[in-house]
Amino acid sequence: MTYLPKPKVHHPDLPRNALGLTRRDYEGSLSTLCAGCGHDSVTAALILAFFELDIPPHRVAKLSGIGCSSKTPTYFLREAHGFNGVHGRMPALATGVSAARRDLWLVGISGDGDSLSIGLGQFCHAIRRRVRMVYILENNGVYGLTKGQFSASADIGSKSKKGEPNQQAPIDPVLLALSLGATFVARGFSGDKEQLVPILKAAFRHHGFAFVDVISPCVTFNDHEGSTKSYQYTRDHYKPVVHADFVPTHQEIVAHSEEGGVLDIRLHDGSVLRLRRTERDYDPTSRDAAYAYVRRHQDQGEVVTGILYIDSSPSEMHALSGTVETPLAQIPYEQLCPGGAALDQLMDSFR
Amino acid sequence: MTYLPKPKVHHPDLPRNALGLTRRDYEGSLSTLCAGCGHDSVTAALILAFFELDIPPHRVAKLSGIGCSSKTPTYFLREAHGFNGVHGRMPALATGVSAARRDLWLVGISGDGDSLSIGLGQFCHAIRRRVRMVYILENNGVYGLTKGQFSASADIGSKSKKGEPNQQAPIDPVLLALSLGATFVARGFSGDKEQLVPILKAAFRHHGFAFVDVISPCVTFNDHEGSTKSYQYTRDHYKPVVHADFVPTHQEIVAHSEEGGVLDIRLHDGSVLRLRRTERDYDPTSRDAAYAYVRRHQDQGEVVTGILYIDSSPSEMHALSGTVETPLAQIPYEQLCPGGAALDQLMDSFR
Amino acid sequence: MNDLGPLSPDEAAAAALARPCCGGVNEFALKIATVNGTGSASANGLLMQAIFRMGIPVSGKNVFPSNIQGLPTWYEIRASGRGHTARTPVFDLMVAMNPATYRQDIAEVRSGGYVLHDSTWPLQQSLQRPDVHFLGIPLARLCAEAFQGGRERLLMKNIMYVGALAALLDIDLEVVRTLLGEQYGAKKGLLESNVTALRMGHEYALGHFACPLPVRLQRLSATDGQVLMDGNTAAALGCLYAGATVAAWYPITPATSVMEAFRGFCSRFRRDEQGRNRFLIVQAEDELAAAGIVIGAGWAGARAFTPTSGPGISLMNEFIGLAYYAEIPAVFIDVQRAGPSTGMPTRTQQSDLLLCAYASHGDTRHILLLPADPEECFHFAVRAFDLAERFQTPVFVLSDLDIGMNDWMIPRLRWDDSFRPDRGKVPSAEQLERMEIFYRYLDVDGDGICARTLPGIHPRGAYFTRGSGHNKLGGYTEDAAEYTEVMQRLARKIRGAAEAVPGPIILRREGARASLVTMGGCDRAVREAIDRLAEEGLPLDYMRVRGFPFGDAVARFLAEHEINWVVEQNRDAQLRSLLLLETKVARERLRSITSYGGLPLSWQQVAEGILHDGEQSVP
Amino acid sequence: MNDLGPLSPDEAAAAALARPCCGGVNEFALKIATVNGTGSASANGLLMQAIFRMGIPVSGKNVFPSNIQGLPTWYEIRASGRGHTARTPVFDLMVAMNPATYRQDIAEVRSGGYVLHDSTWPLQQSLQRPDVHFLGIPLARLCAEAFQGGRERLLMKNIMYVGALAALLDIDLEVVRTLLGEQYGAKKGLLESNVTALRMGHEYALGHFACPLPVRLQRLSATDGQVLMDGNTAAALGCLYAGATVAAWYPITPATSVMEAFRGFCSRFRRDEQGRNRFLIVQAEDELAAAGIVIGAGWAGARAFTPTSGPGISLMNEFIGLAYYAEIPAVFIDVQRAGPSTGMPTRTQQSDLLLCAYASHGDTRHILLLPADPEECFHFAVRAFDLAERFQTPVFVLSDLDIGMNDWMIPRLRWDDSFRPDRGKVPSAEQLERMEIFYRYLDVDGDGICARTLPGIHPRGAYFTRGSGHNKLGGYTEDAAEYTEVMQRLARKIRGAAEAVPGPIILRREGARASLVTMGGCDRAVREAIDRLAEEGLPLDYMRVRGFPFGDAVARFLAEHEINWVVEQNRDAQLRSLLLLETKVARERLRSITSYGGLPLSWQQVAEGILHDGEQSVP
Ligand SMILES: Cc1ncc(C[n+]2csc(CCOP(=O)(O)OP(=O)(O)O)c2C)c(N)n1
Ligand SMILES: Cc1ncc(C[n+]2csc(CCOP(=O)(O)OP(=O)(O)O)c2C)c(N)n1
Ligand code: SF4
Ligand code: SF4
Ligand SMILES: [Mg+2]
Ligand SMILES: [Mg+2]
Repeated sequence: MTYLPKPKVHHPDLPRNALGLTRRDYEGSLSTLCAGCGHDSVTAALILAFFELDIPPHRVAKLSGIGCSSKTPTYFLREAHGFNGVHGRMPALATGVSAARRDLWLVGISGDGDSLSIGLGQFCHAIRRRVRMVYILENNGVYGLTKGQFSASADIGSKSKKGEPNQQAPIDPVLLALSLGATFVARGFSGDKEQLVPILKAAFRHHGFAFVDVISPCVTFNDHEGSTKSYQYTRDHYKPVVHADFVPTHQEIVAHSEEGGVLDIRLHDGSVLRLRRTERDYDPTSRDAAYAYVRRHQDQGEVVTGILYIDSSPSEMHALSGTVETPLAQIPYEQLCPGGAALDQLMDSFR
Repeated sequence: MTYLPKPKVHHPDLPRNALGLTRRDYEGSLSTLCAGCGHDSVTAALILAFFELDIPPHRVAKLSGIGCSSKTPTYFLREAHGFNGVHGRMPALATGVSAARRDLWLVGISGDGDSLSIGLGQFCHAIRRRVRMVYILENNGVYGLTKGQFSASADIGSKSKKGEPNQQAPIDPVLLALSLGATFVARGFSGDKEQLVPILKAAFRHHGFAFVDVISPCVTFNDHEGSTKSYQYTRDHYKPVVHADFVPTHQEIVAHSEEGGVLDIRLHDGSVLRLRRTERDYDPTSRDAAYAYVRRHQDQGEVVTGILYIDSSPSEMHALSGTVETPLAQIPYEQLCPGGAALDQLMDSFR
Repeated sequence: MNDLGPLSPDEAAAAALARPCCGGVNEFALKIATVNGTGSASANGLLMQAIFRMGIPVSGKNVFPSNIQGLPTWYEIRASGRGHTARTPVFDLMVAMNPATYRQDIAEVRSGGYVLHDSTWPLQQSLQRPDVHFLGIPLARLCAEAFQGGRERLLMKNIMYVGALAALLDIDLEVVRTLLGEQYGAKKGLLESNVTALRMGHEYALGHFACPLPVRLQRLSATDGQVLMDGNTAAALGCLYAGATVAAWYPITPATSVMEAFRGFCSRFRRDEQGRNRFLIVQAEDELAAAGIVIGAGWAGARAFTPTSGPGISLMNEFIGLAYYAEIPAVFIDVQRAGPSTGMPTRTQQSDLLLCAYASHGDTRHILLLPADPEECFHFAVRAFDLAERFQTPVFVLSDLDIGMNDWMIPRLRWDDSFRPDRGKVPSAEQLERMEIFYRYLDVDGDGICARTLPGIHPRGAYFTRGSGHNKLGGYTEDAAEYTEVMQRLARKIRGAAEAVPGPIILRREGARASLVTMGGCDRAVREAIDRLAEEGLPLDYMRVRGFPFGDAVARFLAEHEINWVVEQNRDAQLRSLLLLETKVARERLRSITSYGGLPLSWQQVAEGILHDGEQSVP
Repeated sequence: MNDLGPLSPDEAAAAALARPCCGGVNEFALKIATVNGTGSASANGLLMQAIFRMGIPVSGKNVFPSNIQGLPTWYEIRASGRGHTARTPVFDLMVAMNPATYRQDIAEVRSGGYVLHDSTWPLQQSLQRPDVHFLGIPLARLCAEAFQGGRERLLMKNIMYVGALAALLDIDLEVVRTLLGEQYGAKKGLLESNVTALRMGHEYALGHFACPLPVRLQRLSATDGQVLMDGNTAAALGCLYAGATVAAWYPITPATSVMEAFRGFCSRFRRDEQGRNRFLIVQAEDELAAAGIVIGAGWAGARAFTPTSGPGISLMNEFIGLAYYAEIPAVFIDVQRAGPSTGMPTRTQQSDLLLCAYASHGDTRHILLLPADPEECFHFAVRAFDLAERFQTPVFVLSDLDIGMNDWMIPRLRWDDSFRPDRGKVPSAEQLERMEIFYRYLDVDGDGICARTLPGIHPRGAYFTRGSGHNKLGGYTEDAAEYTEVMQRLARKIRGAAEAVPGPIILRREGARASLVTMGGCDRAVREAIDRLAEEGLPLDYMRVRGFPFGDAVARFLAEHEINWVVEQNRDAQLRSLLLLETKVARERLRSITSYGGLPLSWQQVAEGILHDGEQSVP
């Protein structure tokens, strides 16, 4: 049976963005996830972020691996190309897409199984390569689609539905990304759209690899008591440290005003990201401070969220490689082929 | 052509260890690496460590991936089983060997290409699983065997032999291991056997996953000026912070004497590891302090070495899994098969 | 087409297909259409088990979506006093519980059949069919009246239709009640609601319909000595009995339940007095690692296995080649699903055959075992470890989703306590002590199999294992002759396994000059097809291959028949290809019948294959 | 064995093999035995190039160890005025520079041949052979006298033996000097030492031996219009000319130099005015990632490729299946080496054929191109991109170490400036704007190929790409009929490629009733065998398949011959298997000749194959 596309109904009263589109224009097919699944909230946040950023849907490429989380690209941006690849290998596909089409907005959706188990190497190397993309890890501590095994992000002692405690140390993707020198590292919670949407908007404005870990509970297999990835647990241990407001290019701002914990960061495209810190001395521009802070609070069982680290003028893959501005896939063949005369000349050096 | 085994000549004057063996008894075939290759020094250090630890050669299993580094298990312990697997997958093989034979000493040898590129996921997960083994990464910043491409541990700006600078951020295996909660993290230098042998001895005594990153220059492809993994560069930026002495079980010691930077750590088997710190307040028992220290000095271009972090009573895979003491491969079949009667009884529940 | 009986094959096939088939007493099929995540699975299982307990052969096929909750799902039950338990696509009764699929479900009932539906809301006019009986029960309303809370109401609807079916099909209510008791024993409240719902459904049906229907049950004793079991559970039991101690895996549908079952059995049968485990299960980070762990453990002397499915096998390719070339035992249980790529993870197929036979780059060739049902899953799992250790090589057990995840009726599994594992040529410390020198890859007795030492046993046993070129002494080599010598021995060794793998099952019919050849889970449908075609006057022989490399018996059988229709569940006729390559049979004798839509095979598909023979072109 | 000519095949083969072959003017082979890492490679290349510049067809085979420094390495040069440039195992002259392999090297010279060695130290008595001429030159001593420093002395020894060989073989010293000038042009000092060493070797030989030897050279003009090039360089050039912009790889012998060459060409020809790159090369973290990057780039509309070897293909299996099923163009250049597993990384083989043809789990089938030499590496690389985009599927170019890393004499590569890439059915924004609705997997014209849109072009082109079940509209499906329909179209699509891949090369001989069938780098040895056997009165036809799926011409050719010996470099007769499976040829017509020790094929091995036909058993 074929999944039904969500009917595209036009509500004349819905607000429109700069492109004249409504939020509905950023939606996709109906979700087939479990009712209440955290991933659906991430989808909703993404739809809002795209809408508010005035991004033309078809200028986005949506990629994912395999898993419940990786199904979500079908649920937003029906007018964008989507690619549901193989398990854990979205980063490689994204690298290829970025290589070919540096002009597209790229969003990759993954799960904790997808990114931290089978795809761990690819995840780390996409960070290293600085592929320009927004990388979202919908983190629920389990393998949802294969029915509830612990993932590599499950905390020690977190209990399975049957009550067995997990024994292995978790991989915290935020710490990992910081360790590997990622230039934008954030964590959100699918239960807090107020925080998540601005994070996503900032991530899309980041001219590099923007990593967003989203705690996104699995209501079916990991939302029970004893789980450290449940809605309840996350709410109880939630520690937002940095809230973000996005100030578009054209708006007047006072750069780097530091009052009241506010920190303004000028981004690559000239726009400004205004960060409001709940802890005044938290420095989201220091990789080491961010790492130490997250570690410290992790040991206290807290889930630190917000834009935790940002390097506002990073270099990305194309800059590092010195590629032309024209997307490689769109260079006319005439500019690619050296031609017969050149070949003939070249032949002389093979005698 | 077949590689020739090193002739086993007996020198009557060579010192003997508690097993009555000489160092020669810990050797293997003649090395086929380039003259001066750092890896050969690591081999030499390993031979000494095994000799001094009085380990019966045939009670060791030596595993490796593929690369010049991964060839080295042939060059020591000719009386031990060796396994030169596939590229980047030694950790999985080691996990299997450990699962089957928890009674063996396990040493895994890898390279920076082997562990940080193709094998990155496996390396990280072996740490997570806490496989009891000594994991040695012979780190030269290049792919030696495939002739000199940058590896993932090459520093930004480090130059290839042809003079091209590396553009991508390095993966520092020490930081990575610390991030992932490894319980023994050390770094050595193949040019400093005085430091390396005690590190290796301590690693073998560690009852868990002991990670030893060894800067091991590739004389053929990465020992030139401009390389940050050359002998010269490493010597110039060398920063040993912790020296180790190993105090066997039977020797009297003053536990945790802290004078003169000395720190005694009692190991799982009752023996004591005496750490002499060059920086008095360096705390090798604090994962976060170690991380911060290494990061700070990394930014200053320094290569911090020594036993950088140790958790002296870790749990390892078998403890976490609650396995019996008898190696699984050696349990008699009679204890494994529930027998016909049990099966018959079981059948009743399938009606 | 040849003339092989009173009727030509296509005539016979056409006649069989044309024969009106409608169910009757102890011969019918029903299908239950629900939504996944609503608890219908256990109700459906209950129904099937009840029929089984009444002594009537039965099978159940779960047709479920690749998601967790909220999508259409189906369960097909076939009861057959004659013992035909293959899937049948002809349904006498449809339990249509999912409005989202009403149209398709109602269309699927045979003419004259029945549709049981929830009449709380009226059925749309356009869904009506004049040739079908609609049996409406206001399930939702009844549940709303009798039970509290959304979840319980949802769950009890399922039990209620079970109750109604019990009345309609004349299922012994006592049997169902007993089953419920066994299931909910301790949980009194639950048991009570279930029994209530069951009774309500039963009474409603009795009160409103002419019960029982012409399609119905009557006690038999045809299930004595039988059990209902799925192949993954059976395979896990096989691994347990074989003495496997190390298991590594990465979750993947439909192989996941092999490890779940293994873990369950180990917790029960593999704990010592202090509660410590005589097993170790590693949930690996991916399939590459799982394969590596199994190979590492096998190298070190443990019996080790990994269950996986197609994508996993693809990922394990490199490691499989290592195990082949370095000669390390390893057992791979491939519970096949519909490929290629992610394909249809919850649909069945037999399409990894060629991949497994020749997995990995370079010249390789692997031992395959092809179980047809859970019974063989059990025995072949045991055999796989023996073969892996005896031949020091990877062995693949090729099961599939249908065998692995559906409950099959099989004889009670039996165990011969005199069984001792064949650990192959592994010299002990004492034997090594007595040897002058040991060479790992020296074939001293000409069977292509060399002695293999385990680490840590004796210094003299030490050798260096490598996936790179080596000579017969175990030394590294790049010499053409030395390399070739080892490669030739390897070919000889694997050829030698042909007579050690389970031989084909051959069934002969008087006068047959053609045959149906098949493998694995096609077995029951093909045998049913043979019965049906025989009834039309077309006698066909039957061969089911059960292992690879093929033994002589396989080749001989093929040569004896003018036509061998090879029936299999993949697009590219992979079994036919393997037979063509690996026996000397003439191409013309091999015809192909394939069905690969992902549902278990039915005899009708076999008959249609014969009917349309020649139209299907094998690529 | 059949009687196909005046002599039976085995008699003809025996006669050919028995014919005394010793070199003469412009017909001889020499082998240089040295130690790797000592600089002999460039000296050996110099020698070969000099012969080439003298107008005499020549080939060089580098037989090197899988390590970096200090192990034995060989270089074989064959000069053949008649144009036979396959490897020959008969050496007229051995330059024995490595005492560690003296014994084996000296043993390899044909009776009556020559051994050039360093006589600084006396040759062990036991190494002497009465039937061979020993030519001793005190190379080490001469170098020690003439040069300073260990490294220079080591290097100059090589040039010195080149000088001596120039005298012995009558190589024009001027040619060598010119070559040195081209090589060291700017580096005056180096040039000087080289010329000195060259002269010293030359003079010593002239002064001490009867120069030239009977095996020697004489200027010809048989290399006009030819170049010396290795296949990896040629493949890289092909990728450049095809317009590939994205390349991803993981280093692996013997494929590494494809990317090195590609990078070099791109730096030269693919920079814009500001020096920015019109290409992007990603050194991936492994082969899985390399495949993914290529597939991602192909999906997004770039021409992308990855060069690799066997282990890489094994690792790419999962991704290959995705590209097949989701229909994404991708080019894989597999420079094959000896498997299985790590195997012999520096030896050649053709053993990835079956793996590539059917790579990945589930039903898959891939387009293969089988170049025989660097010229075809160039053209087939270009063709691979056209086929990949036209058929929207992975395409494999199966080269090997011999073709890829050795220099071959081939005609100058030419380029037709009117060439425009075939990008396949990719609707533009304008076309999409005019469409009412777009469906990704709808076959509107019956060729099995559907329109493919690129991301970011037009909202109407949007579709969802997935490796899971999908129907012809591009929607997700688990429906048997919908799934099957797409799978059937895929089979049809790939079948359609049979006539689009390069057709076989067929050469006929008067009266031939049997043939030699081969692929890839076996070409020259097989053609030499045909010449030699024809001389003995056995006419044989020749077919070299160049693409898969096989077109009609392949099947027709096989059917025309009573015997087709399939000559290939792998153990399991993989090409023969593929022919058996994928054409309708009768099994009996296909015989097998295999050679898989890792060295390039020689005509003698072909003749021996015919002689011993029937003894080799195909598994
Ligand atoms: C190669 C491979 N192995 C295994 C699977 C089975 N599989 C599908 S999704 C999944 C895990 C998904 O977990 P996660 O990424 O955390 O996503 P979630 O469902 O929790 O959102 C697995 C193991 C697969 N599809 N492919
Ligand atoms: C699957 C696979 N890909 C590629 C290779 C080729 N290869 C052999 S060694 C190596 C890199 C070795 O680098 P490293 O691990 O750093 O070892 P080193 O030689 O520097 O000691 C590569 C890429 C291989 N053997 N297998
Ligand atoms: S199983 Fe968990 S992760 Fe998957 S859809 Fe349901 S709630 Fe979400
Ligand atoms: S190439 Fe480098 S790493 Fe390899 S043996 Fe030589 S010096 Fe060592
Ligand atoms: Mg998850
Ligand atoms: Mg290295």
